[in-house]
Amino acid sequence: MLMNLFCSSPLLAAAAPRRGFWMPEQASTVSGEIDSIFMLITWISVFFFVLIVVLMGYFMVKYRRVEGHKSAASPSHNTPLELTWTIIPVIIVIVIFYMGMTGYINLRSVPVDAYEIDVTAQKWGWTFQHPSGAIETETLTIPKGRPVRLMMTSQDVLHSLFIPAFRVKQDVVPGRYTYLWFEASATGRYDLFCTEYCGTGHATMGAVVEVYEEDEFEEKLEELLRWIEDIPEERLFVAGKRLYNRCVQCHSLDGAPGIGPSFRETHELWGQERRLADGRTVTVDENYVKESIIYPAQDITEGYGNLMPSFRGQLRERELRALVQFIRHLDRFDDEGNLLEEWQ
Amino acid sequence: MSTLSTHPSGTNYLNHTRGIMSWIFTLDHKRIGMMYLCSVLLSFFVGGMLAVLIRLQLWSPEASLFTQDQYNQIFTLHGAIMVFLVIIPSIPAALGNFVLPIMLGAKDVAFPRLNLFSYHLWVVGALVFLLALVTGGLDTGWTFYTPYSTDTDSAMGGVIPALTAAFILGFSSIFTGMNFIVTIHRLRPPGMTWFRMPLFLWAIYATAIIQVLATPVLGITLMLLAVERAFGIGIFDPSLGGDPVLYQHFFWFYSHPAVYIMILPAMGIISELISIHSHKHIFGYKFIAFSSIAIAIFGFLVWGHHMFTSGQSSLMNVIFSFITFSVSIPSAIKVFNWLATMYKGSISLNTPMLYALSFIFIFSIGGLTGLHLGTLATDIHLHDTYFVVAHFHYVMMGSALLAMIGGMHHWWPKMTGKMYSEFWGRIGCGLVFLGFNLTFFPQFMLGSQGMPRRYAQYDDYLPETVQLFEFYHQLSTIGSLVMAAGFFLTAGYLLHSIFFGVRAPANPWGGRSLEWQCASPPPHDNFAETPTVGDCYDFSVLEWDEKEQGYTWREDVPRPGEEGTG
Amino acid sequence: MNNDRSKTSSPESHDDHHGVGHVVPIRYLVLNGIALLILTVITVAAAQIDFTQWDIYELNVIGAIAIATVKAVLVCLFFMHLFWDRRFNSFVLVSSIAFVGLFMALAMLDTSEYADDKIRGDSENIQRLLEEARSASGSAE
Amino acid sequence: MSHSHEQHGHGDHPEHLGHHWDNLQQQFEAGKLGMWLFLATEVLLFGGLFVAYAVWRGNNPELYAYGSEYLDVTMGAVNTVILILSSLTMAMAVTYAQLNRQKALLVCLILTFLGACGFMLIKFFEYSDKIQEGILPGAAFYDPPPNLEASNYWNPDLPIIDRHTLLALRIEAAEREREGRPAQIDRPRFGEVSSVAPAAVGPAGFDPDAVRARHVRGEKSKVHPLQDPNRPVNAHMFFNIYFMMTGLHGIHVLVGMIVIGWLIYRAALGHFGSDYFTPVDLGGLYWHIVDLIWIFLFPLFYLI
Ligand code: HEA
Ligand code: HEA
Ligand code: HEC
Ligand code: CUA
Ligand SMILES: [Cu+2]
Repeated sequence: MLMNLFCSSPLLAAAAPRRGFWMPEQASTVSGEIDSIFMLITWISVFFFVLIVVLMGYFMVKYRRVEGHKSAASPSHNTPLELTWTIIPVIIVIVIFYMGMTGYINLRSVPVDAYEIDVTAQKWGWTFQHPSGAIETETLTIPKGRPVRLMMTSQDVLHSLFIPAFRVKQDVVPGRYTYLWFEASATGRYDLFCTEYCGTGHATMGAVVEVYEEDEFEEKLEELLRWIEDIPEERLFVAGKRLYNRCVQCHSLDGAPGIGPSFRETHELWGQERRLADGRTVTVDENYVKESIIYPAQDITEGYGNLMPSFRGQLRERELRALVQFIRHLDRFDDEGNLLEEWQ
Repeated sequence: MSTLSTHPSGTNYLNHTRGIMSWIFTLDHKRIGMMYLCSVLLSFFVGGMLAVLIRLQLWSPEASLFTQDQYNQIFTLHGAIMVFLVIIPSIPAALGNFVLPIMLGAKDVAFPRLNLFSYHLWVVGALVFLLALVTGGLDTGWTFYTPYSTDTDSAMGGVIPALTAAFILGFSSIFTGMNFIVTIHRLRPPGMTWFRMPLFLWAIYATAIIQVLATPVLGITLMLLAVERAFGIGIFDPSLGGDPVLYQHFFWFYSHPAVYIMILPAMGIISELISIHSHKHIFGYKFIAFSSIAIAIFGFLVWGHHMFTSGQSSLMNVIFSFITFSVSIPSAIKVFNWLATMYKGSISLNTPMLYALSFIFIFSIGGLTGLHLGTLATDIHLHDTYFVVAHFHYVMMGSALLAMIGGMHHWWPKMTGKMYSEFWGRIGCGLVFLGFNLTFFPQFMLGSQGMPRRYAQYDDYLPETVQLFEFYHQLSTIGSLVMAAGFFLTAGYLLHSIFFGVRAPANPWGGRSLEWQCASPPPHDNFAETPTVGDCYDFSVLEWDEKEQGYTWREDVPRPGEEGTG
Repeated sequence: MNNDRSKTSSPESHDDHHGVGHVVPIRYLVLNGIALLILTVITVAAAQIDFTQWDIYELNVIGAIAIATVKAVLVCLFFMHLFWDRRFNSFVLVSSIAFVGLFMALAMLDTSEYADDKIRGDSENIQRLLEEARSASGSAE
Repeated sequence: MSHSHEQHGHGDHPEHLGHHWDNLQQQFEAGKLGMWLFLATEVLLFGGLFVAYAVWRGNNPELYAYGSEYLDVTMGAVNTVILILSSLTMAMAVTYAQLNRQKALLVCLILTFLGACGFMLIKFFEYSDKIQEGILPGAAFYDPPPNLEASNYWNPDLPIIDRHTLLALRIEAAEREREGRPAQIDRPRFGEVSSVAPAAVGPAGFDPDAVRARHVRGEKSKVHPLQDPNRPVNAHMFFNIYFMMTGLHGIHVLVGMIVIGWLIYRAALGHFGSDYFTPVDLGGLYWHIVDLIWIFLFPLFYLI
């Protein structure tokens, strides 16, 4: 019965077949070890708790005050006894500490060949960027059986990336990089939470981790890059909006200059002359925008530095076109980047 | 020596002067203590009602009662009120103020004017807190983490008033602590040596050390934060080159020791309650006394355990995890000593004793789950989930606050001169105990299953997750209603006793510390004559007096003064 | 009753009791003041020495702090009477400093450990501010 | 209060003795202990700022080497002397109070007060200088001085060194080098672009060694920080801490002036004497801690 209670609850078995009573399903290589540390501490706690409560209950009943009964004389201190219950906990906590530390060192030691994903947190959403350039926001697609390392930073306030099934968590801090690694050990879909309070949307700042077998994963990744093929040519600007994720740090949509000129400005100059830093002028058109993305250093816009990374090789032809269409038809979006009603 | 056992014939501190002004500007530590008690209970009521709103919101996953912004304000206010207005002043400033000088055998605390000033600061702090509500609300969480709190686009407008309020409340707490340290050092009457002090005083003393040494750091932290938010200077704000993790060091350097400000006096109360209501000498006096000091000191070394996932370096994580465990040892010592005190005692299951037993039960759970959190590998999973919420409610609400309620029952006859209904007292305690565990135990599972804290809703996730969370949240909500019922009942019979209660004897429980030697309620100057001090845990000299309905000195035993000690 | 209190609570024995507390002769105070002024001169002078030429950059810092500490000790002992006071008062002061030291040591250790994770260079916000300053001052080019 | 006197029946209760004390010695010592505890809280209050100082200094020593050049050592040194002297007069005041020398007590207190005024006056000049030059903490640091012509540092011929200017300088320097001419900027180094994501790049072209060397040679940087290609990243951080610490210290001096003013008032009324001088003593302790903190602030900001 007790065992049942602590390992898996029959009550909840139907709801969540793979969950334990305490811990969610084990889906990463470290979860087993962490769960066993957790259970060890829990059992130690149960032992002491039961010991204390049983003694307390027993004394409560046995030495209950009855008429005429006086408290029996018993020593008011006993140093050996007191030292005993000092030293035993000391030993126990040292063991616990040690196990916790080794488990933690595992959690922080990234295997060298880890698959790297860049993570950017923003109020209130995540952007995951794969090495191939594929970007996702609602899901995090990863392979099973391959170590994955997340390099994370935040655009605004603190966030924290938490995947209960993997037993990993790390705050995402603006102005610096933090990392996290794990190796999924079971395919499936798992929750990803934001666990550092970040304001209004904190409770909904989640995503789903999707773990696939290696070959399936490659396919998914392809798909992530290919999604754009499925969008009809005349609505490519919508796809461009999605790709804009990668430009958002430097280009705004509301006209405010950032590291680079706002796309709103570029849009408004469409078909007109643009002054460059070296004094030349150039007409803002499809070609110019494309060139700007692939060879940013060629035409430095006046008032800005040569800071834009080249996206050559990272964007395919159709994606490029989508971005161009997006900038060209920016009047179909509002300043926050939402599609206006009539274009939905 | 007539005052030792008979009813007061003349005035007491309650009626010796009259009029509201005689209270607001009183210098009498007992009146100040009572004013603190009322204020703290009022704040507790407000904070508790906010807690009930939290629970109602979380009844269903889509949580339709409040918007996310409203919910964020509610839990922030709940946490901030409970921490800064309730639990930190509760035992030291309210009960401590009342009993400390009497227990010590002094006429007052060392600096009565400063004491009153502390209380006035508390009131001002509370009012400024209200200002935060009208200036746009407060939604940062009680931890005020940067850059959220310093970014005027993120956090609501009430941050600076709230920081000011916490700053003022901090100084209120500092002055109380200073006052107590000086009182204990300089106002012990002849015979009251350090090791004759009741353990409650040791606990208050250890608490005062923390109050004096840790709270100023909170002061400067809040000041920096306010300047940061008002002028954008960039010590903590990364958008100006600052370091948000440094802020967390600053915050927890105060706030971890602060949790021991909450629990140490509670432990002191429990030492008194267990011993007095078991009518047995406390076991291991010195171990308990020194463990209080040890907790106070070690408590300063572990703040980083709140930052295991914050981006703190791995090296520091390991160091802090290691030291964290050192605080659990003195706590363990105390728990075992309390048990040993009960052994072969003669235990009266009075309401205060029931609270003390609840304390041991609940504190064991709360403290032991602290081990899960102090362990690095598991805290990574548990941090910022409901497991932490459950942990700290077990230690703050279930331990510190229940100890305070227990202590309040224990000294209620002394404070008000009236006995409350023992029957309803036990029922109330039972309801609170059951409701409490029903509220917070499910939150452990909720947390270890991954439910993050500070979530206004939880419907956005995988269906089976949501279903599981919902189940536990509902248990928790039901529990909180039971607990609320228990507290309302308690408030009811206590109020009733003030007006209709039986007159209390000087010593209803059979305590030997000095406060039981003066009348109930005590006279203005506490003692007509300087009391004589003996072993305050030697109960063999007292006996039940039927006429008195309280304990009196045994006829056949000489008093310490008479036998020539002292 | 008062006797044993006042015995334990009177300060050290060389108290020649004008009322309560210890009277510090003006002579001592003036000497102390002069010592402090001399040390101030030394600090300023020491800061001019170029320790960097021998590749020991931090000596300036250490030296300055050491001298400041000596000055602080002088102020505490004589101006603030700690030399004659109860030891407990000194203990209070020393422990407050010790706790600051503790806080400082652990915070510095941590921040230096993770310093490498920080993103280098001016933050975006500061870049924006500079940009604004540039266009406001009109001094560009 | 009179009420309580009757109650505990101490007929011989001295005038300044609170009703809950046995004797003056006990009360005096309690006051003193209370004050020392308060001073401990002051130490921790400032301690927080010292920690901020140490953390930034430990990781970015160049900020301090750079920033301190904009402070005026003479003013700082004069202020140190003033505070030490006023501490001396304060300590003397305590002795005179204990010796019942009313006149000397009053003179010493007034001298102390004047010292405090002098300190604040010099602080006022220092601060207004900084405001004039636009050398301010936080975001305000990145505003050019309010009055460009009046500024001692501003060089109208130089651009503000922002990212773009720095870039231009870099290109120019590279070209010069190629043409065999010496580079004009001192070994500029640039913020590294992380491999992970396009990082913010800023004027990181700061060479601590060069600045140290210049500092030691006694050369002041004559350029406004905004125009200085050697300005370290986050140069404002030095001024954040400078203003926070000296500002908080200044507030303490102001409070000290109120306290001393009150002591002067009471001393003038002849309230203090050998049996009652606690306020002078405690006020003195407070004043000394203010001095003590300045003793550290002076070298930490102005000298190193
Ligand atoms: C009264 C308040 C109080 C008390 C007493 C404690 C006591 C302890 N706390 Fe708790 N804690 C809080 C209030 C408190 N805490 C709060 C408010 C938070 C969250 C703040 C926030 O984020 O908002 C928190 C969070 C918190 C964390 C951070 C969790 C996280 O955010 O990730 C950690 C981690 O180490 C921790 C650990 C401990 C430990 C080890 C103890 C120990 O002192 C416990 C010692 C007690 C025992 C161990 C039990 C008794 C002993 C026995 C029964 C004998 C057997 C013992 C052994 C074998 C060792 N606490
Ligand atoms: C002492 C501190 C304390 C106390 C007592 C409580 C009490 C309660 N708390 Fe609170 N809580 C905190 C401190 C406390 N809490 C803190 C610090 C946080 C973190 C905030 C943050 O994240 O920033 C928190 C957060 C918190 C959360 C998490 C919110 C979130 O993360 O989204 C929840 C959720 O269930 C909760 C619930 C409760 C409940 C149901 C009670 C109940 O126990 C309340 C019961 C009380 C009553 C119902 C009032 C009845 C009173 C009277 C009738 C008058 C009393 C008179 C007499 C007895 C005489 N609390
Ligand atoms: C690291 C910052 C950065 C990122 C990321 C970035 N850019 Fe840029 N971009 C710049 C800068 C700086 C300029 C101006 C200098 C130049 O023209 O190269 C610029 C200029 C441009 C221009 C010319 C605009 C004009 O009005 O002259 C276009 C078009 C452009 N970027 C498109 C993109 C697209 C599309 C992406 C994302 C796929 C992107 N940029 C990502 C920094 C960035
Ligand atoms: Cu993002 Cu919480
Ligand atoms: Cu803690």
